[in-house]
Amino acid sequence: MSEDFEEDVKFEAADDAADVGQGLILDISGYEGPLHLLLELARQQKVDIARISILELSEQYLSFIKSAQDLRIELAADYLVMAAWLAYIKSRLILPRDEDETVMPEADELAAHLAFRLQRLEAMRRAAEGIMRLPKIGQQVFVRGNPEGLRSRTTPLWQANLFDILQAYGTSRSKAAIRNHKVPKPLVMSLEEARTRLRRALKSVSVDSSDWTALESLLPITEELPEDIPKTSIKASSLVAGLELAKLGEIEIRQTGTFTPIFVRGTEQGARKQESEVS
Amino acid sequence: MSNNRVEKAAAGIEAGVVDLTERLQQKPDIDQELRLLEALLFAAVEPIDSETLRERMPEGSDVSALLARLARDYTGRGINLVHVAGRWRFQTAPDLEHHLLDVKESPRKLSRAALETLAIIAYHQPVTRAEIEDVRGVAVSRGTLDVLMELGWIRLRGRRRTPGRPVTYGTTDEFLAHFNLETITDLPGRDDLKAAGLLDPRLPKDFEMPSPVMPDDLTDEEDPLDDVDEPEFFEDFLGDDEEQ
Amino acid sequence: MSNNRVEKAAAGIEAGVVDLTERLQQKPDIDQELRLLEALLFAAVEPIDSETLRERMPEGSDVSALLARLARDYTGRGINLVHVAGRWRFQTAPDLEHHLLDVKESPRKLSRAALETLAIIAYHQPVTRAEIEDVRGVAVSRGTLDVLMELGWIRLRGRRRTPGRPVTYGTTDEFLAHFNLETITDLPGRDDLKAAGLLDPRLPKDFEMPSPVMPDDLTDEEDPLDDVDEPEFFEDFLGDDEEQ
Repeated sequence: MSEDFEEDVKFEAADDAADVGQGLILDISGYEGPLHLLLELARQQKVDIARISILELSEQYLSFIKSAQDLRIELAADYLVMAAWLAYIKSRLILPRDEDETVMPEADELAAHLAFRLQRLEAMRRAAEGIMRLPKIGQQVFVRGNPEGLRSRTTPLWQANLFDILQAYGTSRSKAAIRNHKVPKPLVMSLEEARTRLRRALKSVSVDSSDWTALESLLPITEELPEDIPKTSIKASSLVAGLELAKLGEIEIRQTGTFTPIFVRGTEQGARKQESEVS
Repeated sequence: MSNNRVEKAAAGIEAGVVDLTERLQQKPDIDQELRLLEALLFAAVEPIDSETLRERMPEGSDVSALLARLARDYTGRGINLVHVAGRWRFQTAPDLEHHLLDVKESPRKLSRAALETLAIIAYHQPVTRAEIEDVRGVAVSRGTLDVLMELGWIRLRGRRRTPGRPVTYGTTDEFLAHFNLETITDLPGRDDLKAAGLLDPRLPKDFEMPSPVMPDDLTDEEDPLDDVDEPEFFEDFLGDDEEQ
Repeated sequence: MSNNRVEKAAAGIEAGVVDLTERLQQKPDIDQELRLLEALLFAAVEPIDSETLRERMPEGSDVSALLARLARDYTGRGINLVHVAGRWRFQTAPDLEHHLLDVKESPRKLSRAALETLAIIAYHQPVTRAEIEDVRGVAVSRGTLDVLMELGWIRLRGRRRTPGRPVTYGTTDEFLAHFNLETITDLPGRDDLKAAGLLDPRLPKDFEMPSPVMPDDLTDEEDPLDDVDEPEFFEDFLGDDEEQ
């Protein structure tokens, strides 16, 4: 069955079609399928739908299909299937009854079946109209326009079983007892170390430590150190150590401009101090 | 020993006094309960069933009696307390319809296909798609069912216990609430249609008449929907759900 | 087949529609204008000013008088007619507002921190917060203790007779009842826990676990809680109590 007949079909469309009267309406798109067309034709018999003559209905339907075909209106297959079926019923119904007793009840039954289906469809249409005439929300009766609403809030209902507690206890205590409190040494050069190394380096580069030497060249290289101390830490600690020594008067430190190399040289005071320390 | 007896008696007196005091304190404040019920029903966005009301009302409230009294209080007023789809709600009196054009919604135009399908589902439920198609004589398009589904008026109920296990359709409480029906048996003319044999989904010769009921639970002939070993289910309906 | 069963059924449908419509109709009990005003205010999506109401009401209605009467009708009820910023609206009585909020409980697993804290309190009681933190190796948040307190599983017992006089915690009878323990000594000991694989087998030999006790009375090392000459007490706990 084709879906072409499905949507956008209103009651009004069918009613309008019916109003046109006895003449066959060839706009079959007004009907959803053969059953709806048959129902429409039956309504045009203007008798109680329970008393419609299937024979008469069959004739109407067949002539409808014929004229549609004459007008080269494309008919969905199910219209033609229905036509064939009605033609068969019609032929059985008009056969003289006393010819073959065994065949006739079958035709009657088929006709009754069709009549029933038409009646059932008609009943459902009326029922649909009835439902739609009931008082509806937003149409005939109205609910509160701006209800405050009933809110729900959930609060947690905490749950635990004994095993949870024991497991938590075991894990917690195991962790605490085994926990190693050795704090890993941070990978930095300590100020103390930097100071010692800087002093030593200054002493070793020149006998006359009053020559300016680049601080950079005095730095220990990473490989000299027991741990993998990053260069930036060595540089930073050494600079701070240098500033500290300069403050103590042991060295002088200078830089000619931003980002230019930093130079250091020993002072007499520094030399004396070192000597006194050595002796 | 006698000492013990005296103590026991004293305890008994004590218990009696506590009992009486409690009872006096618990004397239900009907007006207060009625006020609360009224507020709950007013504030609710959807109709509420008595069970929910009972949960939200103070313990021991006679909700049925309070509902009856509230309904009586509002009889003949501009707003009424009504019972729809087994739930309670306030709504405006129907005769005032014409004065409330401000809030009137534009009527939803349903196609003939949708209207007929709705009626068939309402009166024949639980009903399969094939049965709807048998009544209408045409295929039911997915779009028609979708429209009704989107309105919240029909729902998938389960699967019929027949070969192919087709899905069954039924109406929702929302449908009842929208059309002011208390139960599905209130459908207009339902008994007459049934008596006339017009609710028979099958051929007229085998007059097995299913009664159109809208049980929340599945009928004997239905299986629940969530049937994972039915691949067609996913093909057929999951895709559609996604489209919505 | 009955002769005109469709017509009969149709008549039934018609009767049903009329019936259902009439069921909603009630004989007006109060002044028609008052009913309309009531319905207008009820169905309105937002508060309405008197001017708009005058437009909606039948000509010649004394809207002010009607509003006054309606407001009086609803005084003391669950819903009230209120006048806010020049507009009128129905609203639920303010004193009932908190009843419109339904608090539901949803089961949830206790956090790891809470479980550990509870276990340590159970085994080590009477125990101070600092001692719990010492065993756990991590700080114990106030929230964790609050949750356990709210559950009624732990309680404040007293104050330890040490500098700073810290509060001691212990488990309650409710704790025993909830975890199906007859006495606190039913808690499994070190060997049981080890056998159950709940203690790390690498634990040092000198690892000690207390045998749990739950004395009802204060121990020799504890002072009662209600110790007014301890200013911290008020700062520390009174606020918390109020939260509960």
